Amino acid sequence: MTLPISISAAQGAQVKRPSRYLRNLNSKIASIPMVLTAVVVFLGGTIWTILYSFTNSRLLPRLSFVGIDQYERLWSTARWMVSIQNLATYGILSLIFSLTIGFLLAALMDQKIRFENTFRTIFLYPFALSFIVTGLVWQWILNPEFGVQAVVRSMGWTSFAFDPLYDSDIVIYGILIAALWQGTGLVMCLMLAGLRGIDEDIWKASRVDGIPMWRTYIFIVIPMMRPVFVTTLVIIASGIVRIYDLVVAQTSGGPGIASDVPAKYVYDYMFFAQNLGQGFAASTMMLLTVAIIVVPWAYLEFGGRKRG
Amino acid sequence: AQATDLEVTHWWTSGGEAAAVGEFAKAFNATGNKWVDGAIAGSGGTARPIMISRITGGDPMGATQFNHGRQAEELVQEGLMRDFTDLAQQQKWAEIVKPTSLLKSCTFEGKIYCVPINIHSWQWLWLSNEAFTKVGVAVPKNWDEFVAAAPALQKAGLVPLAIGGQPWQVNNLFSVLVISIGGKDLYQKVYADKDAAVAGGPEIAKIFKAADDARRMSKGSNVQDWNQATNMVITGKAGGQIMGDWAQGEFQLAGKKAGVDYSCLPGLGLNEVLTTGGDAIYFPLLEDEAKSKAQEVLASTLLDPKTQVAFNLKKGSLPVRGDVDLEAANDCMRKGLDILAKGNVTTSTDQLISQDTQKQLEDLMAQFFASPSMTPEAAQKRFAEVIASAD
Amino acid sequence: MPNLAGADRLSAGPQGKRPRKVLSGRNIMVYGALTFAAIYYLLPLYVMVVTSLKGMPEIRMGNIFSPPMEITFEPWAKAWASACTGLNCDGLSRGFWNSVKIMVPSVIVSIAIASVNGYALANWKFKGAELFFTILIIGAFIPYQVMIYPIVIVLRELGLYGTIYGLILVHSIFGMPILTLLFRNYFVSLPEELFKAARIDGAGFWQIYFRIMLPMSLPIFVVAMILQVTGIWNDFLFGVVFTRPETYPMTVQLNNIVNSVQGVKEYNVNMAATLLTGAIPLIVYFVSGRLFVRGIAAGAVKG
Amino acid sequence: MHNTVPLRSQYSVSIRELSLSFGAVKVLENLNIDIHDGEFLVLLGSSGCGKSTLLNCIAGLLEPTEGQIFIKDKNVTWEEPKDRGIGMVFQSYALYPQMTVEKNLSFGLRVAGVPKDEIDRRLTRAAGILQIEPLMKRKPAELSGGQRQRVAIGRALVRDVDVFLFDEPLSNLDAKLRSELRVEIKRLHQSLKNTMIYVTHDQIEALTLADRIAIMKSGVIQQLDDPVTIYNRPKNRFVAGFIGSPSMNFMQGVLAEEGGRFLFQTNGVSFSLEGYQASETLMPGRAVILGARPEHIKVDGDIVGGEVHEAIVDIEEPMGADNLLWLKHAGHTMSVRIGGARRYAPGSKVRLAFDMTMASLFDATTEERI
Amino acid sequence: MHNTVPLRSQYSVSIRELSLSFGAVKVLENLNIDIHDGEFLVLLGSSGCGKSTLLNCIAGLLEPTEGQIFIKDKNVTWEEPKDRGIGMVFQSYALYPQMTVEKNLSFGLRVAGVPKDEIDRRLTRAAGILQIEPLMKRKPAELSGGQRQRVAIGRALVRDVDVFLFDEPLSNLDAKLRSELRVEIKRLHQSLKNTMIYVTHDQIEALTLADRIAIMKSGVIQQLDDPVTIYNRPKNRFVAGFIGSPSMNFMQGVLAEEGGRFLFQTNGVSFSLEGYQASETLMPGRAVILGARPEHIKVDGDIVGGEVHEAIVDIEEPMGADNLLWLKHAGHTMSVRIGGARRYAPGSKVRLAFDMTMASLFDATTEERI
Ligand SMILES: Nc1ncnc2c1ncn2[C@@H]1O[C@H](COP(=O)(O)OP(=O)(O)OP(=O)(O)O)[C@@H](O)[C@H]1O
Ligand SMILES: Nc1ncnc2c1ncn2[C@@H]1O[C@H](COP(=O)(O)OP(=O)(O)OP(=O)(O)O)[C@@H](O)[C@H]1O
Ligand SMILES: [Mg+2]
Ligand SMILES: [Mg+2]
Repeated sequence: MTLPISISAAQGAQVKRPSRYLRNLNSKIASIPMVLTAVVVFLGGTIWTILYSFTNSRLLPRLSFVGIDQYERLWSTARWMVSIQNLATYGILSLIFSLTIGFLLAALMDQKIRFENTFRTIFLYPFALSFIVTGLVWQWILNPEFGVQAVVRSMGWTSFAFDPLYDSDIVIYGILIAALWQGTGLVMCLMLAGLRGIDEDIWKASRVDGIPMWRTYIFIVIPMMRPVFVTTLVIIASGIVRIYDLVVAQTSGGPGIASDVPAKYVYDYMFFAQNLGQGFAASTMMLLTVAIIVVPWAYLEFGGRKRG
Repeated sequence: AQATDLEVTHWWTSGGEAAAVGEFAKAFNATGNKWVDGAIAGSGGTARPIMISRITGGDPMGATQFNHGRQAEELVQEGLMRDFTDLAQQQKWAEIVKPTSLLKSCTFEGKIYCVPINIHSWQWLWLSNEAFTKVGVAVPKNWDEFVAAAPALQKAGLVPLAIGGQPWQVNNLFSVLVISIGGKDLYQKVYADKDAAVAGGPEIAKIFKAADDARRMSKGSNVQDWNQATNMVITGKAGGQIMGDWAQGEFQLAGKKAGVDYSCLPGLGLNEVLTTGGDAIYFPLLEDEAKSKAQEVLASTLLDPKTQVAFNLKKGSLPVRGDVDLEAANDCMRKGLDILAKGNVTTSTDQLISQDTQKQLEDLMAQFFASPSMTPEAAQKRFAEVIASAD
Repeated sequence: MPNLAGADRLSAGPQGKRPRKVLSGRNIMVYGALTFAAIYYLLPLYVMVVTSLKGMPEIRMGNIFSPPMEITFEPWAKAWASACTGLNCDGLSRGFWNSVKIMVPSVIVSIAIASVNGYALANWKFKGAELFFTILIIGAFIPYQVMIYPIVIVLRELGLYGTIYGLILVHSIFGMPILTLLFRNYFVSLPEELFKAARIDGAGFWQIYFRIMLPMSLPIFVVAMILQVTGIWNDFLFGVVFTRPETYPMTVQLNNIVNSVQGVKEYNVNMAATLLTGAIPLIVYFVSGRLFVRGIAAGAVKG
Repeated sequence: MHNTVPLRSQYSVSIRELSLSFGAVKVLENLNIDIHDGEFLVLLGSSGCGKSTLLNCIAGLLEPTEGQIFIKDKNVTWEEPKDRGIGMVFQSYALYPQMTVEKNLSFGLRVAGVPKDEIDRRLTRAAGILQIEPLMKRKPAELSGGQRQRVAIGRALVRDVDVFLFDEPLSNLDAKLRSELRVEIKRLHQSLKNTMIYVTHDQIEALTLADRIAIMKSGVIQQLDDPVTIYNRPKNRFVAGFIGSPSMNFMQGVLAEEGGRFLFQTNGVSFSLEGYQASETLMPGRAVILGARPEHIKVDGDIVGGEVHEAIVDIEEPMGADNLLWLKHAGHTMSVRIGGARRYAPGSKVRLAFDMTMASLFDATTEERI
Repeated sequence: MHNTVPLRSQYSVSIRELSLSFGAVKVLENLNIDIHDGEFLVLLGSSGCGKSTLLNCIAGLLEPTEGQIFIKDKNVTWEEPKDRGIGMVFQSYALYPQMTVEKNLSFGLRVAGVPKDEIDRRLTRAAGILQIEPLMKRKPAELSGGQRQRVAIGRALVRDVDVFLFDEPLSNLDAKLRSELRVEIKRLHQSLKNTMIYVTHDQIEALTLADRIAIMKSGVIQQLDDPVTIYNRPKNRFVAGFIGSPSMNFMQGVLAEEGGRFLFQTNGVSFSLEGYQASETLMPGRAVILGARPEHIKVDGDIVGGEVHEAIVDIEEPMGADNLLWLKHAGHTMSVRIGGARRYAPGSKVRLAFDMTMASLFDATTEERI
């Protein structure tokens, strides 16, 4: 093959590779809000928070460092430990229940049922309501003097006791009930979308193989829906870590500190106690938790795949 | 002066409180300016962060409520608050404000930054006469009688002691027990000197015993807000409540008569010493000339004798000036005024300990009162720890 | 060809559709479970509606589940027009319009920004874009309370604190992660060849966005709109921290009304106020729930 | 007539008056097919004609609206799929992605409670037949397309079924693999001798694999015959055009008679029909369509005799072994297949002759073979 | 050498030392291609070999890591796609779904600000060439596959470009439509005489359409030649095996010499290599691979002379016009193509002979043609 060397030498020398920074300039300009948000607000805010967690800032942030004092105090505070325990209990249960209930509902909805739209709307509408509203309604329903307990008692079963919001030992389940009411609709939606994405042939294959429906779900379909479960898990998990409004609206952390959660601890110490350093230390611990959950996921989700 | 809108933020949203604020607004509007009400519901805990955010965020309101004490300390240090020293000197606040400790908490490095507007004392036991009559027990004269009468109330299905779920209620209840049962010295040693040895000692142990009683007596009061608890007393569902003098406003609003429908025992009928906490209005530094002028007008209005009377009557608190005449004051208020006049007063915990320590104590007390399984001994041990590290 | 055996067998045995009982075990289980769940989900709404239509005496007497003996719209009127917080006794009415004024620009701006981001991320990748995006996603999980201080500082430095622009900015910032994720996933799922074809046709960044991508993205815009409308409408924290009393959104009014207890809690007024506050997002959901599900499937669930 | 004991027959699968509608849409209409024991039947048709629907009916995955299905003389119309003695291989293979090959093969058996050693025996046999022993511990994602296909067949194999159903099992593969696996399936059938029903829209697959082909169009079977008959004596114009690539050449014209010899006249040209075996008596003046496959038109050197016409080369498509000429003649374009080595430039003239013994003649209105 | 005035050349597209990597993965390696003005070049290769990547580089949709691209003697390596004078047709057609055909065609022109009447003129011309006038007001969803394809071509046509790029434009269509549109594209090229670069993995498309074919494997061009040369004289074993369906038969063996005649020996059998045109001198004892296409092995009646061997029929695959026999001989399985009418039963004996003039011989280690 003869190469017309003259072309490549002559013109190749002329045409310079344009600056990398100017290519796709518009997309870079368009991404400025995102970059700014990511860097200034989220990254900057996080670093700022971590930095000030090593200070003894009170009402206003001040750079007077005290080492890890705030953390030592944090981990020796009974209330923080209660918050962590509550978060763990609530988190694990709410993950289990919302995934299970969400999946069950989605599986039921996937049975080619009638009134699918109606049912879906019913399951989803609480998601439209704020936690404040959710908290209020459930506080009302669970109120022993007016709510379920009173109603059951008035029907004759006078020893019936169901007042989760006023019993330190089970108050977190009272919050769980409301949280599930509000959130499982979305989980159901995600699961339903996942179920609808399963190859129809898999169902047929399992029927031909004579595998009962529930086994197909457990051994074949659920494992296949792993990506959906992961996405859902991350969404639920982030909500769990952030839980605040609901607790405040339902119990204000009570009775006592029995239904306290980390976000409330952070808020209380930053603003009520006017001890920003302590609040920041607690936030940092929360951020750490979030990072442990999210970073591996984000890596899998966005780091691995590339597209040209 | 030109009419100017001045936004005043506060957390006075219960019935009595709102009525009292109305008096301020009325008086201020009468000066030709306009009171823009910035009420934030849900108690100081909810409201303060919003106020502070707005001040530090560069969108300050015209004036804002804080409690007497150290809540605004750092805002002042940062130079975000307006210095009223000149006005104070001109109007001789130092002479008219009584007790003087109130003005002291407004003072920072010799300058005055706030206007005290009322005195609140915590050490009151409110009793429902109706409840006691119903169970056929004489209305108690002091805490001990009250404790003794509790079983009778309980048997009748009543809650002896109404306590709301908010942590600050139980925390202050405890401090009331300290000063009323333990006395002023004990109170000083614990809250002012932060003496951990005393906090862990036998005297405080006694207080914790009393708190244990209170805890037992409060079983069944499934309410959150303080005024819901008060309402239980008003309606005779509960025997009594330990609450500050602002509870009075609720009784009044409900048309109840002191001494007839309800009784009040300052110092729980044991030690008649009152703390002088209360509210103050702070003025953020504003750029707008007209508004700054209006701030001065408001400051003067707040301290005006007539406003003081009108406000405090509705609020159920005591005026900050000794020279006003509270003819309309009722039975309970008079008791308070008398104690005040005798000088049986001391500083409130808000002024003695930081919000941080306050919060830790609240957490401890909230936990103690909500969990019957927590022994007084265990609680006292933690109490001593908090006091040891208090500031 | 047609064999005798066949003709014979035709008469034998089952034929056509298998008859199905309407009340088969399966149907009873499926519909039973669904109905049971539906009751659980509907119960609070029922309680809210019923309670809001009762008078206080009836509420005090007892059963929250019993229908009102005497329907009264008093609580609704009060919640809307005359419930008090402090000295303001105009109920939710003022908050409603404030909410609308806050929501409309915030929804538009936040969706506009996020959709452009998602588009840039999906089709115009540049070095580092993924990193920023990952940071953004992690940002979605930061508790808002933690960010209040930094945001206060940012807004103060920009001089936007307390203005509606500031609030729009805040909503855009906190809506950005999840919306950008949705839009990115959606645009990634569109055929890449369309984008290439448009580039060969000479269309630039914005031309492709406006003339090719936008017209194809209705479902995901609907999802984003629903999420933002409900999110912003329901927001309490930013609404209370970053506004002034005269611009308080409805949720703040709601909180004020609910928490300004005067004597006993007026549950009926509270419930009416709650329903009024939730009305807009509820209507949005009831009207466009179907699109929402479709859009979620397109934007959220991959793989 | 009212005999309820089914008669023994030689049929493995029989379909009787099967119809199926989705709502108002009729997808299958009144189908009757009998499939012999050990036969390899291919269902061939273009996309959407109802092939998969029919297969799913046989498998029991869809319920027919009307009609009956017999497998091994048993009426299975209302049976569950697993009780029909069928195994099915899907286009996407539908392997359970998170299970190893071994688990994939044995899952159905384990669920059915087959004893452990019996499972092992069957697995070993299937793995031996399909030569997938080394893959048993892998997951589907770690297999190539061909290997997956074998596992999918294996899943039917271990279940010891009478009838294998295949739904386009090769259409996801590339051309090379497709032709390899085609041979493999054929070999498998020769060794297993099971009844197999195979759905495809690829005519090469149909022609190479089938004992008989059923050509479907819009839910109706057009012709059911062995491949040679279908290729050489298509029953109607649709079948003729559908089978064969490049497609058969069609010319519209009329019949004429000239001295006892029948002629086909079109655009002023006439072709002698000598050698054509009509199934009915020909009538002059009847409007007809003449069809001739590209390899049945001879050009230049290949012409061994008969009537010779002249045409112009329009385009030439060299395809390696063959060369496809597109000729223009009498207003018709026709394709002619010649050896790969012989080349013509566009525009050049060629002589051509029809092999009428292999041609087809259809009525112009009914489009049925004459 | 340092001449800055570009030399006129006869090339329409030139690619110089082009490399492209995605991160650590090298997708294209050091490619050099020159494409003549008006040439129809087909890039052929199996999936994932980098064909689309190369095409995208030429179009400017991907940036090369190394090397340069010239179109019409202009270095366009860093130009925007729209400034390169290219038009591209995609596999999925990538028609803008929300625009009518008319809008689809004119979008590029409107973006470029071409005046209204000029747009109209060009639209009319393109619609005329492609015969899509009646479709102008429809949306893509209302078009058939073939119509969409034409609109996609039209989009390149209206832009008056020098070079057309096609990325597997037919692979989404069914076999029938594919063969029809293939002819249409060929005709279009003959009338427009533009340079066309066409990516496919279908060898029939490549063979029928191309002036020259570039066969790619893992980002490297294996052979770039006209179709006949590629088919008959493949440069290496990969090309030989890739082109042709059914695939060429390969036998591993060694060279031997016997009385001046060269022999190919395998499994104890030997074949005379008489007639084979080697490109280098043959050396006895060299390990080699003999390749013969199915149509170059003659059986029974077709044998015209030469050495005759005997084999057993394993399987027969009738494909309509042809019949493919799989024979077993000397431990090898080989496919042989015979006429469709001749049938053999499995197990029967046939005589076979190789056409050595058409065979290929490769070195066993380098796999290069000898
Ligand atoms: N669940 C359904 N509801 C309504 N119509 C359906 C349904 N399933 C299939 N159809 C229709 O029935 C017809 C036949 O479908 P079928 O899948 O049997 O076609 P096919 O011959 O297998 O085609 P392909 O080669 O594309 O797989 C199609 O027109 C299809 O649109
Ligand atoms: N954005 C990318 N990042 C990493 N690898 C890529 C990217 N795009 C393509 N590749 C890889 O480059 C190789 C060549 O891809 P390309 O799309 O050019 O193949 P192709 O020859 O067009 O195949 P096909 O026939 O399947 O279209 C493939 O192995 C592919 O996995
Ligand atoms: Mg199908
Ligand atoms: Mg490609």
